Amino acid sequence: MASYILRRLLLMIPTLLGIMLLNFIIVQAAPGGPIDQLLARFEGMDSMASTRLDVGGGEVVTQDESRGSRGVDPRFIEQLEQQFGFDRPAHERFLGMIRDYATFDFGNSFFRDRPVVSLMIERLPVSISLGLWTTLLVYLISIPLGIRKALHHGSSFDVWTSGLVIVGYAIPGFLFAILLIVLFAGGSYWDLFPLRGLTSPNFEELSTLGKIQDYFWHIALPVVAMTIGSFATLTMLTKNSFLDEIHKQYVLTARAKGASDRRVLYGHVFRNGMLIIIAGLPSALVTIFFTGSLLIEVIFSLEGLGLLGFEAVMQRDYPVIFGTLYLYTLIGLILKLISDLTYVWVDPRIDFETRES
Amino acid sequence: DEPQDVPTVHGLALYDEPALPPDFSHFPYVNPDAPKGGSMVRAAVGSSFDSTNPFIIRGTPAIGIGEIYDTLVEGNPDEPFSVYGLLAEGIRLDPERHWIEFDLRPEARFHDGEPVTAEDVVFSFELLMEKGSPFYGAYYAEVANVEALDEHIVRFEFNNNESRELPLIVGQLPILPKHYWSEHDFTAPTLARHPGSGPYRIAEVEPGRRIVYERVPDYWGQDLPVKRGRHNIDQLVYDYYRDRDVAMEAFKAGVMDLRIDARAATWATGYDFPAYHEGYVKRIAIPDGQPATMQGYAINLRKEKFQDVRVREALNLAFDFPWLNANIFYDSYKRTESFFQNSEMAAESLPSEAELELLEPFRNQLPERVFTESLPIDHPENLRDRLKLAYDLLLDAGYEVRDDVLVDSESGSPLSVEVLLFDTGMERVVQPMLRNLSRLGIQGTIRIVDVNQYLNRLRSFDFDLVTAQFPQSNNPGNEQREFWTSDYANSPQARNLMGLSNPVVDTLVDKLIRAASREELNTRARALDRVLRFGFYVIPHYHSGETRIAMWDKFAYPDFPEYGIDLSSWWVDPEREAEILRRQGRAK
Amino acid sequence: MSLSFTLSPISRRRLSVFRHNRRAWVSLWIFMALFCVSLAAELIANDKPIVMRYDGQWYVPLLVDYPETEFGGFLPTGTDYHDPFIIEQVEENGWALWPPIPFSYQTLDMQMRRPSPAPPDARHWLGTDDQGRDVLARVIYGFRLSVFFALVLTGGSLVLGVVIGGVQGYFGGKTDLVGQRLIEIWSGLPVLFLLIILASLVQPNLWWLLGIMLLFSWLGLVDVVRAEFLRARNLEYVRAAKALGLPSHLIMWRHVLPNAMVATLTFIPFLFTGAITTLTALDFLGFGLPPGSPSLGELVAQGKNNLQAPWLGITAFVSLSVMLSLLVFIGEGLRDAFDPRHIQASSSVATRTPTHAN
Amino acid sequence: MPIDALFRLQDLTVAFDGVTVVDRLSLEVRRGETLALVGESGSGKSVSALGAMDLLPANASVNGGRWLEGTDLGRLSAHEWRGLRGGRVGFIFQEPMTSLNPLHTVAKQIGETLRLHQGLNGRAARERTRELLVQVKLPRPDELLDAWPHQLSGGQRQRVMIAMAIANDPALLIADEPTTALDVTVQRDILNLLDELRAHYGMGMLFITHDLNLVRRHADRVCVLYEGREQETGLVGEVFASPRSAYTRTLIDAEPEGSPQPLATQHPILDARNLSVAFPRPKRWLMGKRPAPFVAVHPLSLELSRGETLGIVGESGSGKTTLAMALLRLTPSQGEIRFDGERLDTLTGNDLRKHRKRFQIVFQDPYGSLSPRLPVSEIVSEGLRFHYPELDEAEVQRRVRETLKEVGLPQDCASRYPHEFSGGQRQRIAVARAIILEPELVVLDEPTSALDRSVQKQLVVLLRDLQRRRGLSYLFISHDLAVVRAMAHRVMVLKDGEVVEQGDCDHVLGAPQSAYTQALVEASGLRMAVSA
Ligand SMILES: Nc1ncnc2c1ncn2[C@@H]1O[C@H](COP(=O)(O)OP(=O)(O)OP(=O)(O)O)[C@@H](O)[C@H]1O
Ligand SMILES: Nc1ncnc2c1ncn2[C@@H]1O[C@H](COP(=O)(O)OP(=O)(O)OP(=O)(O)O)[C@@H](O)[C@H]1O
Ligand SMILES: [Mg+2]
Ligand SMILES: [Mg+2]
Repeated sequence: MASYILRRLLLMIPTLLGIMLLNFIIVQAAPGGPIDQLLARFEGMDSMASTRLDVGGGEVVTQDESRGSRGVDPRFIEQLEQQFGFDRPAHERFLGMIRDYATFDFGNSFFRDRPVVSLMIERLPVSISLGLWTTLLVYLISIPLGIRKALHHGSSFDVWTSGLVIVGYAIPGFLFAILLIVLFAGGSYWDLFPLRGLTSPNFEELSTLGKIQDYFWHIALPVVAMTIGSFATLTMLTKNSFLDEIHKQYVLTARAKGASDRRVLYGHVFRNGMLIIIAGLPSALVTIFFTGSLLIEVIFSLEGLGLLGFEAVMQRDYPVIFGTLYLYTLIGLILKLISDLTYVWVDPRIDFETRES
Repeated sequence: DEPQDVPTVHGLALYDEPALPPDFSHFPYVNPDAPKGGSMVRAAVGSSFDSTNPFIIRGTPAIGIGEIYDTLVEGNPDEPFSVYGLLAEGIRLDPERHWIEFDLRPEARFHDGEPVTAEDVVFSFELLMEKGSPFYGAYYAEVANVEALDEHIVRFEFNNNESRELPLIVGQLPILPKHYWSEHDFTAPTLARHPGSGPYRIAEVEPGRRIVYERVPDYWGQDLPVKRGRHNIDQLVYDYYRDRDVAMEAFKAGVMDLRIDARAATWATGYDFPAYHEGYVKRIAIPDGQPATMQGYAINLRKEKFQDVRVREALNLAFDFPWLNANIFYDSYKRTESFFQNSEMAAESLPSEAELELLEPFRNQLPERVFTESLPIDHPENLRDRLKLAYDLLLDAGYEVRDDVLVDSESGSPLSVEVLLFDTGMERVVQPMLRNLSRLGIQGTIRIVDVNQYLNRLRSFDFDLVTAQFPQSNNPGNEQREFWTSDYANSPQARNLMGLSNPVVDTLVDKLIRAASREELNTRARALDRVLRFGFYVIPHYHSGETRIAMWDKFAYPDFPEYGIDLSSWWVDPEREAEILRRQGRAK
Repeated sequence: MSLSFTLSPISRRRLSVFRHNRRAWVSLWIFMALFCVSLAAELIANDKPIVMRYDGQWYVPLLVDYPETEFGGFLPTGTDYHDPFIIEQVEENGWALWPPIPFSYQTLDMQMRRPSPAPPDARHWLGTDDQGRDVLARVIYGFRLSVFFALVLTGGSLVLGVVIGGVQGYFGGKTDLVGQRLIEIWSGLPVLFLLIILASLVQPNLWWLLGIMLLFSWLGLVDVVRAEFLRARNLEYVRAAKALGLPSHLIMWRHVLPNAMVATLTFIPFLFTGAITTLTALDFLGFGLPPGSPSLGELVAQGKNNLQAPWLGITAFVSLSVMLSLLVFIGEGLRDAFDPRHIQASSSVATRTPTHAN
Repeated sequence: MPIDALFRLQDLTVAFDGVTVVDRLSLEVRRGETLALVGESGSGKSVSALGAMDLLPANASVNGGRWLEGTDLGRLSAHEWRGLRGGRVGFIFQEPMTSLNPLHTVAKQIGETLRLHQGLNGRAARERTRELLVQVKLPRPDELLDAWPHQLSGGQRQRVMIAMAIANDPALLIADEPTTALDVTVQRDILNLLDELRAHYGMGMLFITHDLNLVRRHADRVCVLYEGREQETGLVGEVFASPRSAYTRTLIDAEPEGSPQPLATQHPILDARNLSVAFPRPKRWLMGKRPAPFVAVHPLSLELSRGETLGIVGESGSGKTTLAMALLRLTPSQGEIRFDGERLDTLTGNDLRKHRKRFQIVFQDPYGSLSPRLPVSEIVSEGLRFHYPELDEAEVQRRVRETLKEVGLPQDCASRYPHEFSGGQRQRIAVARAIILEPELVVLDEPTSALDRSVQKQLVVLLRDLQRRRGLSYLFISHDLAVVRAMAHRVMVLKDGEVVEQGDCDHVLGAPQSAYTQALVEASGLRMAVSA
């Protein structure tokens, strides 16, 4: 196993390199670099995330106050190119980037002129808050629910809970988020929750308890909006894998031992049925933490990693694109390794090394 | 002329004389005794901000940051374009308009107590030209030199005297403190609370979320005539929302005080909530004093198929504004007809004598209709009639329908129109037109691409129709060249998207820019308007003609100035504010 | 009758289990019915009459494009039967048989009396969207399009995901090690950029989107399938199959897959709706179907942009959840049918006599 | 009811989906007594036992009275059931191979019962578990405490089951074929242990078995079941002396008999040289030194001729199954294997696969080796369809039917799934799957362990018949020396992965040389006619 782990760790290097290289090529090939983006800004056509997402206005465009010629001096463009390093050939840039990334130096954002790392750190609280609570909530609810449903397969409980989670899944998350806001934070019905942000403006002045309260008060709606659609898959997965296991002989043994239903389910069946749940975990985590919350972030005006990444893509902020990509990929790879190791931990019969002839 | 020969004045107007006398005590529309206090919370919707330096290309600046800077002069929104001294006590403008001098007020102070001097003005100008956003470079391109004559006198010299505007817009230069910026990096975005000399200063910055400005309690200029009765509200708060609908909810919840509503649908149906019915929220629509922006589809004349004016007119006819307005815009828009809509510059009925004088020399280069037909162009309202007209025009232009497709009778190639968009929201404006085009046998398609690609295609002139805007002010100037003239027809960044290249237009634009009085300006603009309208270079859209404001009813305001809305003249009514707070259960 | 001849007893048993799951059975029928209805969308929602009699002659506008000149108009192009003039002509000179919903997904109602989006009424049963098009017609066409898209995408990702995940899990060793790394690299590809590039080259249409999505949608399935196969390959019955001399692909197909199918089977309905939501998201980002296409995604986006018109969002949501519920219930029925231990409420299934050993 | 009735069933009726499999069975077990439940394979023994303890799947309907120590089991709450099962009542399941939780270590599985009913935790539980393992004669108890079930041999798993069942000194032990996977010596030890518990704690035992020798030796009374109906019940001596029902008589008379056909020629079909199998032991720490692997089979050589049967006997855990797997290339091994003169150990992939139809195996764990989602007809016909694609559907079906009939399975079972059978029936399905391919060599790993004598006899006859007709060779692994004697030409005795003794069947079993073999033969109570 140790040699397997070592091999996996070593293989991460070419994998990362491959991903970076492919992305580098594709991103360069996409029309519109950061300089075009800057120029677009001067044209008043900001391609920020929100412009893309917040469509449907489009009746009249707000008046542009500036008068006078808008042509951009070509010298200025040259200067920008130099500043962004586009005067060097692509392969040189790529190698330079990889060299820097090897030492976790991610450079500065083109547009914000701040280190990518600090941008990311700034966004962490939001992403972690959303990701952590969502994951917790989803797993804490879905798994027991799925188990219960497996036990009562075909009962009316099973049917209505299925209905519930399915409906939850079918609700488009952002629409639900808006609905929550209209219902619980707007001026038309109940004004119970804040509309945006992670904390109140006066957060610093609150007592510790007050801070905790304030925090949960703020994330309640976003977390609900994010979780609502996530129950279905996990619940059904749990249910079905339990249904598969529940009739196996060892369950009978466990019952003959006098174990309670709970014990049978959580002590015996759970571990057997858990494999596929674990298998899905890394990708679930990566999406929830890094991308899954994009629309929720937009709607609750939260600045998280999802928005950061999306805006970077829209603005072609290369340092941010590649910096976040590098980190996400690295984390993804490590999570994957960990989850593979958990397979073995969960089911000792699993063995990655032997080959089937 | 030497400076000593030129009289020192208290204000300037673009044409003629400023309306207010030297001893005016305040702008006529303001309430000089407006009480101070209260707060106004507004929402910034869309992007976030990460900088408090709005002058550079890096970073996204916070909204409203201009409030912390004073300029040399301040415009009076009650007049088309007149400015009166703010930092400047007196102004001397060379009658030939080769230079301008400003006498600074000695009492002017930055927020940190340092005086504002001529050095600061020179410094600001040079800083912005050198390190600021390229906008400044372009805006002040004709300024040849800036010089501090002494501590309180600054002099701008110009390359030429062509533009009447230049001396006035020089006065709009924001003045930055030299002592501060010479020690700070100007090129990198920061979130520092830079000092300015203006009526407000930054009180609180939460990047991306909120910025709060507070009224400077001992603002040096608060009793100046241009500032009397203005900047009454203690706190200006901008909350950032990413989503428009959420911002609307915030408004309903009373987290936000005032919003300017740009959407017909929300204006018509969105104010159906308790606070509104109970009268705590009210809506006002203020008629615009400015000319409406000409928004429309620019037709790419560089394409052979659009060179025939009959084809362009036929396309124009296919745009069914009455249906759009009734079914999509809640009848809240007006059709834009003129390029100077909503102003005296818009042409009407038959050309006047003066206009004819301008147009006559080009009689044979212009369509007969310019002289004989009265404006607005008499297109039928009924769609069927419009289509009939369009169809006839197309037949006339040498097209015919074969197998449901409109083709060139000679070459047999079909006529197709692609509308290029980058904003899906516009789709609903385009679809009905495409439908009508298809009835004429014209293949209409929409192509929605992302901004980058959109710009790329504009730059390479690879489009049929795009949405274009030609914003007009009461003082058309140099920008008209970029809009209409042949010099810009093939320059990739310019606003002459149509590629309009017509010597008559060129001449008229030139004359328009050189107009010496408002009267002259109006005539020349009308003549230009006529030529442009009968050329059918754009398919004009619509405009709203008013500014729609919804607010929690705690603000009091004086009359509305004629040419704009001056929110800084508003004040908060403490009683009503208290009542609203009570209703919201937020009473302190 | 012929059914019972061709079906083996075991399939009969499965069928009967499936049939006994009322929910699944009914869901299957409803789903089929909906799909069939949407297949005949042109007959149900169209802006052309099905048949028409004008001036003593028969016309079938549904099938043939008649120029307006036939009916007294002046345009030699396809007739717009909603044009008031044409309506008048037809009323005077004959009659027309309209589909129940006289609008197609693209039709802009030119005779609308209320601004769009308009709430449901007798003319537009589900109201109109913010472009003045009939929501019901769009849903019917959108359902067809979405179901088609989802079917192909789901089928494609299933095959790819199961094959690739299965091969990696079953063979393990180097196959797994290298395959997984390749997949990691593959999944690191920037889909958004690919879409942007695509959009810059061609006008994205259904097939392009399908292609691009197919390149990536199977990735989600690989992990679970692989995990299941990794486990199952060590089980005794797999060894028994090996001892029988079955080739790997048969072992995987007949022995491992059916027992490792839980995840796959569970995911199918979600993959299916996921495909539809993907389409939504793409529309939302502006890289979706060409403008004007009837897509449920666009309806969702409209719902969000027109909160004052809740019927848009509700319609989209109801269509999506009905579709998903039906699929999940069908999926459950299938699962039960293939579960050898499924216990049936009623005992009328197979009639067996006690075993006699002799 | 009589005071000394520890456990009583009154008119127990069990039906699956309306099909009655146990019909009005009444019996009682007294304190300190062993009641043997015997009967043909598939007669409903296991179902009755499970039904009594409410352990049947939901599609089974159980009716009738059930009493334990005077309590009506029909009225127990879920909670009371829990206290009862595993505590007052120990249960040994018939199929030890599949009955353990595959993901829990031995210590955890046994420890759990201890914790549930005695509240033992941590060290104490581990100590007690170890003790139990020693009691049931599990070798290397310290190492096996932390082993997972898949690392244990069949007999070892069975002993873990037994340890689990007796861990809490139950009042009633339901032992469903508790020693099928055990060699006779261990079997004797275990049963003695159970007798001891019986004597010591007054434990009652419901002993389900097909081995009448064991009944004779360990049971007080016997109840005979046939087709779900009770045939007769009585004291062992009486029933055996004067069986009342015809069925009981056939049962008693049935004893595997006869001997294999003498070999005509010596044509080697399987030939292994220096074959050995080792299982790596896990490292304790990530970076630690790897402990020496566990050698399950020490290098040995083996030869088998066409038409010959080689019996492999030996202690449980001695490496018999491992050896068989290695010979058929189902587990990695060292050494040379030749099949019909061709090197098998170097073949891979397709080449190996093509050979496979020529040698087949019946796994020791029939339940585990049957795909749970395939109906029996599929399972049995699968190899046929693949290896003989030229056969048409009707022919395949015909052969399946025929083979099923040959192994004594009912006609209507073809569309049923494996879990719907009794242990013995599943075993026969596995046999059917192997022989339907008409292979040249069959490895039979305990093929008769779950079969009653009558079916056993029938199977032995079938196998011998096949051998005679087709010149089949068998590698026959069994604990049951009587069956071995009836089947094998030669016998090989394994102990701890090494060959202790091998030679002619009659010779080895008749005049064992090594002490180990002697003990084996003696324990089996085999009345060996050292005739030849
Ligand atoms: N889940 C089930 N569904 C349907 N029939 C079943 C099920 N379990 C067992 N049977 C049938 O019930 C009958 C009795 O089975 P049982 O397991 O009690 O036999 P047994 O006497 O224990 O036989 P063996 O000695 O072979 O273990 C058998 O014919 C079997 O096919
Ligand atoms: N995968 C494995 N890992 C480690 N040890 C194993 C493994 N499989 C078997 N063993 C060990 O190898 C030894 C031989 O096992 P095997 O199954 O061959 O015994 P057997 O002779 O068939 O016994 P039985 O008669 O009980 O079935 C046992 O001690 C067992 O614990
Ligand atoms: Mg049994
Ligand atoms: Mg064994």
